[in-house]
Amino acid sequence: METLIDFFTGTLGLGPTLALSLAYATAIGSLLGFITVYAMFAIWMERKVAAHIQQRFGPMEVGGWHGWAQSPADALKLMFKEDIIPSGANKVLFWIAPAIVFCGVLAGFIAIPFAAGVQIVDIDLGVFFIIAIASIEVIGVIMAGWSSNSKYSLFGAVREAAQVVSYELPSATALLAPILVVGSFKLGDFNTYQAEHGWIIFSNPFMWIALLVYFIASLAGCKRAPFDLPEAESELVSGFHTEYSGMRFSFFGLEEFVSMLLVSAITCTLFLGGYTLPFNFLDVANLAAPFHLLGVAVLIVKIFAVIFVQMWLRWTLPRMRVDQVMTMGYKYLLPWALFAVAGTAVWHVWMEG
Amino acid sequence: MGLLNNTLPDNKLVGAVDTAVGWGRKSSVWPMTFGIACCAIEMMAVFAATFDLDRFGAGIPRATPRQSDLIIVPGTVNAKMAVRVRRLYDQMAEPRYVIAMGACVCGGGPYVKWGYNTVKGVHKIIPVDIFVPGCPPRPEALMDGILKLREKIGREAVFARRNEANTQMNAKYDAVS
Amino acid sequence: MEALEMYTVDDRSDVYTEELKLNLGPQHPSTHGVLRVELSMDGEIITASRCDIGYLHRCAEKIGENVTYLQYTPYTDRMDYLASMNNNLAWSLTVEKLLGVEAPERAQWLRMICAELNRIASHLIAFGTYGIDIGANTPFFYAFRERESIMALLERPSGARMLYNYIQPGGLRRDVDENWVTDVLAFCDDFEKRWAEYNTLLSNNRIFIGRTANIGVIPQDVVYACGATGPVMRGSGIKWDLRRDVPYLKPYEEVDFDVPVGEGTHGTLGDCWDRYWVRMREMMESIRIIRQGCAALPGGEVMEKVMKKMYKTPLTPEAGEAYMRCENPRGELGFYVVAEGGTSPIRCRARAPSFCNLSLLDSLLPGTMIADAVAIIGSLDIVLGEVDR
Amino acid sequence: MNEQQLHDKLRATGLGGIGELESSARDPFVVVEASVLLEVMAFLRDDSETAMEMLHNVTAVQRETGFDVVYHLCSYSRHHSLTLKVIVAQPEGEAGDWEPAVPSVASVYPSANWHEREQWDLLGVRFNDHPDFRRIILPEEWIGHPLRKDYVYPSTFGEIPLELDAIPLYERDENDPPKPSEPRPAGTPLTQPPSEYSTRPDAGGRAPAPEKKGES
Repeated sequence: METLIDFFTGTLGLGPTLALSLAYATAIGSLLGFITVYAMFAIWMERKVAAHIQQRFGPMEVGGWHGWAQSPADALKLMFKEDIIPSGANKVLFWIAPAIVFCGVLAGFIAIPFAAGVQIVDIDLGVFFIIAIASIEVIGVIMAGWSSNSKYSLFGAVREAAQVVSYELPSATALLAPILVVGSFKLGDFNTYQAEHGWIIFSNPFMWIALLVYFIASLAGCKRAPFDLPEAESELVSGFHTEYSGMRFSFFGLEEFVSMLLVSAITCTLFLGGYTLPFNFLDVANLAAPFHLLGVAVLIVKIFAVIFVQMWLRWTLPRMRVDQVMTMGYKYLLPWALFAVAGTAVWHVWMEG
Repeated sequence: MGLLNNTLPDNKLVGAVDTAVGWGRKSSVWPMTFGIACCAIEMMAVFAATFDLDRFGAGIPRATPRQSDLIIVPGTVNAKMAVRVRRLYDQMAEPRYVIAMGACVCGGGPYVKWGYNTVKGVHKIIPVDIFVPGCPPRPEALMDGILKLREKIGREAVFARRNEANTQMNAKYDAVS
Repeated sequence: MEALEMYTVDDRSDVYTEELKLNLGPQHPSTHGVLRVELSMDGEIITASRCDIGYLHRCAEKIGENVTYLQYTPYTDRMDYLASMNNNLAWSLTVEKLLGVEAPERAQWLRMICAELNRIASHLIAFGTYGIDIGANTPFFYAFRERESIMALLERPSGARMLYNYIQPGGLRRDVDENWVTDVLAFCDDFEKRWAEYNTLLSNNRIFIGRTANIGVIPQDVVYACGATGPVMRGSGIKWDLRRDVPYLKPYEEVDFDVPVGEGTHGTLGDCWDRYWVRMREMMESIRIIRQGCAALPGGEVMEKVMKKMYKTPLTPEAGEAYMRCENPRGELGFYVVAEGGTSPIRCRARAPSFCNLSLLDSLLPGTMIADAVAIIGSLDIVLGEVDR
Repeated sequence: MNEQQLHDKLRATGLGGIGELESSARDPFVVVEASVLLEVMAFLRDDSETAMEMLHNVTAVQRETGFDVVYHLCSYSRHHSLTLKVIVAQPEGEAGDWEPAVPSVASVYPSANWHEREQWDLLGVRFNDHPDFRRIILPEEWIGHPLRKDYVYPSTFGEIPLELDAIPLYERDENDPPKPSEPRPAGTPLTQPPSEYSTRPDAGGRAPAPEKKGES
């Protein structure tokens, strides 16, 4: 960020305010671009992964090589599809809900460190900022479900509210474990810590529990199977976005993949070494100027590994029932998360003190 | 799209946009999860491993009519169901396409004579783009129907005013398919 | 039934709530066709349900009164379109009973093999779509992969992929080719491995068991009272199979097979998991029957000369009536045919197993959640073509 | 037990109105008076020797003289089955839309519930004291009972055209709605010669083959 601001003030000689705005605009613009490209790729990847798990090929024809142009074609089609607002719907809420859903998730990315210095803002309470801002998505989903004036949508929205709010607890608690180790909420600090001391996941055995709890809770947070109750296709048709069509629907589709990216980025940053390489055999963060961007590539590879596991689970496991989801969150995940945090604390006091 | 449909002059730029949009539309025809009778099983076979409709980008069956582009009517439509089929079609967003799958849906099939409550062809209820005959059609036949539909979509003029030749060609194509 | 009582509605609450009417179907991903269920919901919990069928009524009984006996065979295909061989078999046996004829021995054995192959194909669909109902999409694709091989096998003698019209009164339409039996046996070997794969993927999955065990429990007296048959009946622990108890084909007396019944492995006897597991084990029993059938397949004609001569004119049984029950994948299919001497019957009633099994649904749903409703409908494994006919 | 023994057992109960065991048809059956139907059913279900747990099927058959209502009972513990029949004769002078009535057995066998509703729906046989007596398969607004021999095929159902040559809904001119066409000729013969099957009902025979146009 500072590099960008320096570039605008120093090289181009602009005023500080203008430089700051331009720098943010550039950063957010490139983030949006990255997310769009990522989402296209992730949707294509999801279809390919699903297909190969199901002994099919998936998209093969559109665009030539293994259907690479499938997602752009889908996007183009959705863009030019009729946008229906049901007659009984609350038009304002119906119209604004996809934007809120998308913005909530998108805002989380400003605190994610993609590589050394490639971070829009390194907020002091970065971890909790992301958890908090990503929860705005729930409001959008409830708005979407309620304003559609469809019973299936309403069911989906209520399920989403119950589920996501419940799973905030174990996921936030599980994240306390790495925070205890690092002693900071700043996401940038996690990377520097892990570059020095190795990945947090290897710091103590309780961290594996924390990772597992966070991974499961984050699946629920992204509405991924086996927790895809809000859209449960075989029960609620399409859940909260039953009545959405065209471009607005595509926002919900994108949101799912973008929130997958977000939680995977958190998983990678907090547990799996961020943009550092295993055992830090190449110190990515301290390479010469353009090469430190290699960290972005390292992080993205890790993120996709996590996303692949998410997809793998989705196409293998059946869906849970709503009461089972609640039971799992409160009766199993939350105690285990607390156990992991306590264990981590005891471990570190014992080992270091 | 209603306002812009077929209003712009037929020039190169509009033609290029038309081609691009047509490509997008034809490459991602999402069918609706909608099974009525025997043909639905063959339709499921088309989505399944051996035939894999997803290769053509048409493999995301959407459960809700709002998000689907294509309604495959697989199986006999009777008087009680016809009302629902019509409503489903009305709920779909433009552009929407209909494939009539199977003999019953194309024109009554085996139930044409003694069927007191069967609709003799779903084209009596909703406009049909492609007829796929057979009882039930083999999956290859349905795939062929979908490929034909792709061709048809690709030739559609989205923005440009259809000139005479275009209209005639489409009419001819409609008559054949 | 204890399991269901955990969802009782607390009506002492002073919060004003209203019942929500939810319309499940006719276009819904998990109603297995065009079933419509009107649900009254209290939150996620169903308080009342009302089945509405008839969206696939295709006048089969009226047609039966107007076409000849042979012409009706294709219409029986379209009743339970997942198990058309079994339907053909039931119809042919009924007409044979009216005519007083019997199919030659080779035809009987081939009928048995084809019917069992089709039973596997039908149970595969039940398995695959049940996976989708529960939220696992992949089993469906695995099931269809094996189903394609069965279809390829049955297509060879019959010429059709799904609605075979192969078994006809008096025998079979034509004989199988010489490599057919070898290929059937090869399929059996392959299928046994796949079956183990299915269990790893779905049957023994913790989530799947959690979703299906203790859900939709059908006690034995309700089974009898509501006329449920087939895997629904056996899932409740009633060891009854027409193939074993009232063998309608001679080969069934000679082959050795078990009748799997529900044992309440993961909960109450007669829950969704038991019904599912009965179906899964029935597939393996069918494989056993097919193996023995292929080993013992006698030579000879598949239709006798007398019968071929009879087909020169439309079949005209004497006045009389016959009721014939057959064990279909979904239960006991009964054809009741009343002839008055013409070329077509005056009444041609099909007692469809799905129809009777479905009549249980309204009593099963209240007290369960909407996700359980989907699981229960799936475990009854109805085919709407047969429910409405 | 075979049918003869079952019949003897029924006779021994002392209930009136139980006819002879008819074995003229392929399957023997017992004709029972409608008045004692429920008692006979309850006896067959509850007696430990007959033990008919399941009512397998309920059928109504229209004959020229009236209606037969047929009940197929079977025992799963004893491996036997029995066919009961209630014959409702059509009174003299009754029109074609006469509705026969028999008592409902849904109180004895709940499985009869849907079967009886279906018989009402398709054949117009009334079952008295049925718990939920309405159409089951056809829509509530449907007119007539289609399995009757004199059933007239409808040309439309509400807006839905049911004829082969009907004008599609979306091609209709809203200002000039088509007149409802005449119902099809009444009565389908009991037996149909197979040669006629392939002909279309409304074209009066097989449509002439289209003339071949010139050379290819």
